[in-house]
Amino acid sequence: MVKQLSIVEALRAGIAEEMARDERVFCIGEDIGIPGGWGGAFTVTLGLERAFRDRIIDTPIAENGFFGVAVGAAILGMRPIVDVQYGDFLFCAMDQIHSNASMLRYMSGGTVAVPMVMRAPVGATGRGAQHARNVERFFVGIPGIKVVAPSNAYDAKGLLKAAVRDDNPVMIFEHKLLYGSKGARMETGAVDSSSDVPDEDYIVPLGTARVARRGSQVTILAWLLMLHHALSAAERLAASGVDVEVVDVRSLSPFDFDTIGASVRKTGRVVIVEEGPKTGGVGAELSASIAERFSPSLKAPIVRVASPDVPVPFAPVLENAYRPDPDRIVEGVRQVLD
Amino acid sequence: MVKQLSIVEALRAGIAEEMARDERVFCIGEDIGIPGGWGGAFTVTLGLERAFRDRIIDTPIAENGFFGVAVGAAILGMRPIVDVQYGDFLFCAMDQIHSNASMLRYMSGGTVAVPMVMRAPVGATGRGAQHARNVERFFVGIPGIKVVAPSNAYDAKGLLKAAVRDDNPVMIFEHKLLYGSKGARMETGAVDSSSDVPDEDYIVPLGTARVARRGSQVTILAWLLMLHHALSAAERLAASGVDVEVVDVRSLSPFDFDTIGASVRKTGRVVIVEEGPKTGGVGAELSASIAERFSPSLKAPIVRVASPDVPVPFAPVLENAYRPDPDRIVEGVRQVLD
Amino acid sequence: MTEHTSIHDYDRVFLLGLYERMVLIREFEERVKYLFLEGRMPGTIHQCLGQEATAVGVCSNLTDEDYITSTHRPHGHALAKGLTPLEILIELFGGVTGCCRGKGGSMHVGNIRKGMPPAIAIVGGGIPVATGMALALKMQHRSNVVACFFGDGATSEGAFHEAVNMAAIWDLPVIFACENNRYGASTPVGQIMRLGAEGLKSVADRGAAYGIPADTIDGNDVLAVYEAAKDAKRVCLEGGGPVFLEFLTYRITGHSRRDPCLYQPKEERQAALQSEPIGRFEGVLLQRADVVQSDLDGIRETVAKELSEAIAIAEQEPKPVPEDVLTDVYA
Amino acid sequence: MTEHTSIHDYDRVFLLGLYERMVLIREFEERVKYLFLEGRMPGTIHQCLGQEATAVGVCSNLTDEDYITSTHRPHGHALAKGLTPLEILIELFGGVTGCCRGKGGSMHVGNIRKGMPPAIAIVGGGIPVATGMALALKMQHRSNVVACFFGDGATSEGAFHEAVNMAAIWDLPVIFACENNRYGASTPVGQIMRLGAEGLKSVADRGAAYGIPADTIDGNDVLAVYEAAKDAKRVCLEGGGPVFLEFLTYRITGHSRRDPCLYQPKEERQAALQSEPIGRFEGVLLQRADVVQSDLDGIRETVAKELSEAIAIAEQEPKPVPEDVLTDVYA
Ligand SMILES: Cc1ncc(C[n+]2csc(CCOP(=O)(O)OP(=O)(O)O)c2C)c(N)n1
Ligand SMILES: Cc1ncc(C[n+]2csc(CCOP(=O)(O)OP(=O)(O)O)c2C)c(N)n1
Ligand SMILES: [Mg+2]
Ligand SMILES: [Mg+2]
Repeated sequence: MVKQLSIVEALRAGIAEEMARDERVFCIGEDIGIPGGWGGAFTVTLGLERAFRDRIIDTPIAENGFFGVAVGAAILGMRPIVDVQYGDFLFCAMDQIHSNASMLRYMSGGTVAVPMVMRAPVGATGRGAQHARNVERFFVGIPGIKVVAPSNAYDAKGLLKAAVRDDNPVMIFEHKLLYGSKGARMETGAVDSSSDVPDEDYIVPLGTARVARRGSQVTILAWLLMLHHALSAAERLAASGVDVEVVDVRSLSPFDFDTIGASVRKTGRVVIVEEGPKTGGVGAELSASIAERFSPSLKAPIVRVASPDVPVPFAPVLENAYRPDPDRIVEGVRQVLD
Repeated sequence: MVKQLSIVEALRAGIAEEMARDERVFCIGEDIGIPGGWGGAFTVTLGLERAFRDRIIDTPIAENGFFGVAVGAAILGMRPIVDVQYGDFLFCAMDQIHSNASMLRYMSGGTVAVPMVMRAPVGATGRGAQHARNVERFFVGIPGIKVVAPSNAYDAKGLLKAAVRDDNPVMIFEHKLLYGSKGARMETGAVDSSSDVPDEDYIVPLGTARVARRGSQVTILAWLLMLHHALSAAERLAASGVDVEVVDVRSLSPFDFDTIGASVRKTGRVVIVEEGPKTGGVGAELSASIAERFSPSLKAPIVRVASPDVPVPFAPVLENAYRPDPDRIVEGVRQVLD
Repeated sequence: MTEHTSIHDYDRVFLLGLYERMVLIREFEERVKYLFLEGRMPGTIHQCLGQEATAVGVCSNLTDEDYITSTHRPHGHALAKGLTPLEILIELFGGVTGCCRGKGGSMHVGNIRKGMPPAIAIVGGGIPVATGMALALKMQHRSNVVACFFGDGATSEGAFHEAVNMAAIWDLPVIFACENNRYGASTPVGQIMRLGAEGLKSVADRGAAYGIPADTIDGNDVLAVYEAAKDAKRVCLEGGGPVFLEFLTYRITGHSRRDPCLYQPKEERQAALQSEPIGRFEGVLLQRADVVQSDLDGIRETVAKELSEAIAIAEQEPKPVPEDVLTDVYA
Repeated sequence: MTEHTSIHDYDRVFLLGLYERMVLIREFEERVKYLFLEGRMPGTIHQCLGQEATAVGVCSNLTDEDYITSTHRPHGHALAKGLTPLEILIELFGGVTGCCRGKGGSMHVGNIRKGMPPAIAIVGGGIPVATGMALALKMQHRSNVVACFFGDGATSEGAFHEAVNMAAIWDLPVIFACENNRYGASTPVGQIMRLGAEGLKSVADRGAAYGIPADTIDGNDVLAVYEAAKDAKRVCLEGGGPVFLEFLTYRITGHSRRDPCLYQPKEERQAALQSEPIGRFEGVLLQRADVVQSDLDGIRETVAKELSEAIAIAEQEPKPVPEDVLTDVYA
């Protein structure tokens, strides 16, 4: 059976299925299972406490603490799914993530494993600077951690399941405007990312990108919200005769250079789209790596479309100037075609 | 008058002079001014408490706390110099640095300023994974923060003074193997980075790179310890007839693309050398930016010489395999010349 | 009412000033909620209805040269500290003449010229900053204090622990003003600390861990808050600071946005509505011969009018232009 | 000596076992210091001379299925938990057969198969991890505990606060074993908390902030440590955990490397040398009719011999090859 689900619904189903399948799996975070509450900031775990009271652990507001708790539980064989209400708060937990989660295996000479999943919503959404940052860049390239960023419900569920079953720390970035949260937790400016999701068990392997739209002249690389904007831009460009391939990078660590490379070799022109300041972004690594690996195929310098190098502003007019949109992506494609 | 000073001595003199010049300047950190102690982990502030008892503040072990304290003090007009014993511990303070130090000015619409200096030693030095990381990458590209990384005593003092006088948060990365700490705090494997330092007041402007060696065929970009290894590699290459220009990047945020660009335009070949995992490093941004800005001048794909994507190992043989050395830089240059 | 002082001991103008400020906050929050639900105001909001007495009681002790720090729920603190409704409203509408030029928004309102840096919405994140501001005041030999507002939930953050300890060892002039509204978001305070157990009877008992004076106050009694903060300020100015004050109160609105508060038991909510600070203060005020209902009604009307005018202006204020996104990053 | 128990109540073999283990740690550290100063051992070291009784007293209560977490100063904890001197020595020499295959080094020794994950050298960083390990034990319905070692200095870290609070509210089986050696690096403990002031008389008083049992113990009295940890373990296994134990002790060596300890007052050092745990325990042991000096000498000799052999082997063990740098990153 197949159902049309939002990302929130798909994640919720995925978590419930993994918890049912494996009793080592548990959720930990703030406000995730309070009766009468919201199931986390974006309703992902809503109601799960009814089926799994002992395995939905509501914490005090203490991110470094409960990320460390998850590390400790993982070392002893549990499989925590850690929920942080906003990706911004990962900075509070940065020490536990970098110093312990990512490195303990190496420090132990391969005798300790830290199988934990971390889930963090990102994206600028009218909340001002401290609930808005795209923090992917801070986790891509931390050895020992894997990073994924699903743009649709099918991927969200499949990547979540793969993450739970992986023996390493896996960070899942989710975008607030893609959740499809409903009711009181609905987001202004949300973009539909629902998709057909089978009832049967499946995973989307970590480390794989996906060609979201086939094309021949330019490759756009994007993930999360920007993937949707890239697809809109591609539509628009198609109307004016430009044939764009869009790759959903999806796995930010490791990158899937097979899929990315195949596209780059075909088109020879690359636009990388990223929400978040351009300098030091994930796009920098993508750009540098692609240049290293596929230079002979490149027909033009790689173009990065990203936010300006500023914090996230509040006023809608400023936030819109901050967040790349289809217009700016179209512009980027035109530039790479020049 | 000019004296030959180590980086530690130059920093110490610079701090003392700035404190004497401006009573708003104070130092804060762990073990920085304990009588009979060490003047911080690497003796930079040794003895300063005798002249400035009220302005050398020894803290509890509470990095997030005292970075936040520095932010608050800076908001009200003080000019804190915050000392963290190892750059690795910046992760503990990451929230205060990113959410507050870097963004408060923007969030306030330009009405608040946060003039603070942060000093952090980096580099792999036989201490194992948690006292070793090159964390520059985490701060390059945080809007609102400036980042410098001096490779010699003259620059260390001049950049420190410029940082203290700047009205923004400035991070200074220092390398443990370059300090020239003496006595009990001497480092095995230290590299001489002492230089002639004038007694007279001077600054090295933030945002400027420096051509450390003139050459015509290849540009090597490096900073901190790697700058010294790059110079050794250049020597060696000169012996075999390869004429290398070495640029001490020195300012990691913002980059000095005038100086870097002039060199790239001249040589057309770039090797970026970085201590720290290759993926997601500062070199990624340098590579991407150079490709964007100077593509027409590039005669070959940019080469990055960096550490493998692993945590820092302990055993000397492994640490040496981790840290780029002149051999690997020579190899990188040969590759870019191919 | 505090135990020591009677309503009759206070100056009438002072009392009506407290009342007016509380009514201003309440009315401000009501209007903003409405504007938000109507979709006229962008973003998200965290409001302080029911908690007006803590903001007003504390800030009434502060001069223009004293400081506060605030949280994700800052409107009341800002108004109590003397920001105008207009500068805040413009900010909430995303106007370029707002107190943060439209760059901050609801969670970051502030005006350093009035003693309030942008509110810090990272729970606990403002506590080290407040401590540092107090350190500056002390190093600058200024006779001023910082009132640091935060919630019950924030006391679980490491930032709280680290900062209060530093304020304690350095005798810094900070009033740690903990607004215990019984919930951190949806989570009851009883669930995030081992209350009732050995030695821990209240949030204030945590103060003992830092060796500082700590007390639990009825936070819906504006005069009790005022007196406690007054004592605390005195201790601070005498060099004995910091002081930890736990104010018992209740949030009689959602945590944020359209939160229906289903996690708050009905009876608890009901009881809280009974003891909300403005109604209570009216009862006390009217015990005085020189305060009559029409005084209070007059104040409410004035406030309502002031707010209507401010909203009308604020909504029309110019918005930033897109290029403004690039300014104000560096000093 | 504890108040409740006399030296005569214990089993001789048990007592000599405690003694042997303390001597092993002392001798191990002496040898390592020498190897390090001679330049035969790479890296940096933090040693626990003078603190042997805390490690041994606590860990003597633990089975192979119990766990510990440790810090930048982990040699004693590791030896007390049952890691062999050889596997640690090889690690310190950077050998590939070391307990962390040469990837950890002194600050990260551990062996999860013996109940000790790599020591965590970020001050306070191991405390949440220990708490999570205890959470796992509880969720897995195992009757085991985690002993979490940390120093006086670590109690100022937010990680301490956040984790102890969570252990408290979830009744987790953790013994928070705080080794108060009076200094965090060079900084005296009296300088980093407001000791002596309202309610805060000792580091243990911080435990009250979390509503958990907390006590201050003579940490140089191995039997007092043993008894306190035994009680704590019982409380944990009965579901009443966690327990906070402050052990008063002293570091009679440098903080790290070649630290001359000039910040420790001479008299204080002198006094500490008088009350160091091994000499004290010898005096107590010799009160028993069935323990004579030659028993103790014999133990010392055996330990010395064992260590000499281990060092000889460890130094010769194969080192990793450069390619090993790439393995063990992911599971
Ligand atoms: C570090 C951090 N974690 C989580 C949040 C999300 N969050 C916002 S408010 C809040 C509850 C705060 O509770 P409390 O401190 O009691 O303040 P109150 O909301 O009750 O005023 C939470 C969890 C946050 N903003 N920052
Ligand atoms: C987060 C962090 N900050 C600072 C340090 C540097 N450092 C290493 S040990 C130490 C002192 C620790 O004191 P304490 O907890 O009392 O343990 P002790 O060394 O006395 O055993 C410091 C400051 C560190 N390793 N981690
Ligand atoms: Mg609250
Ligand atoms: Mg100590």
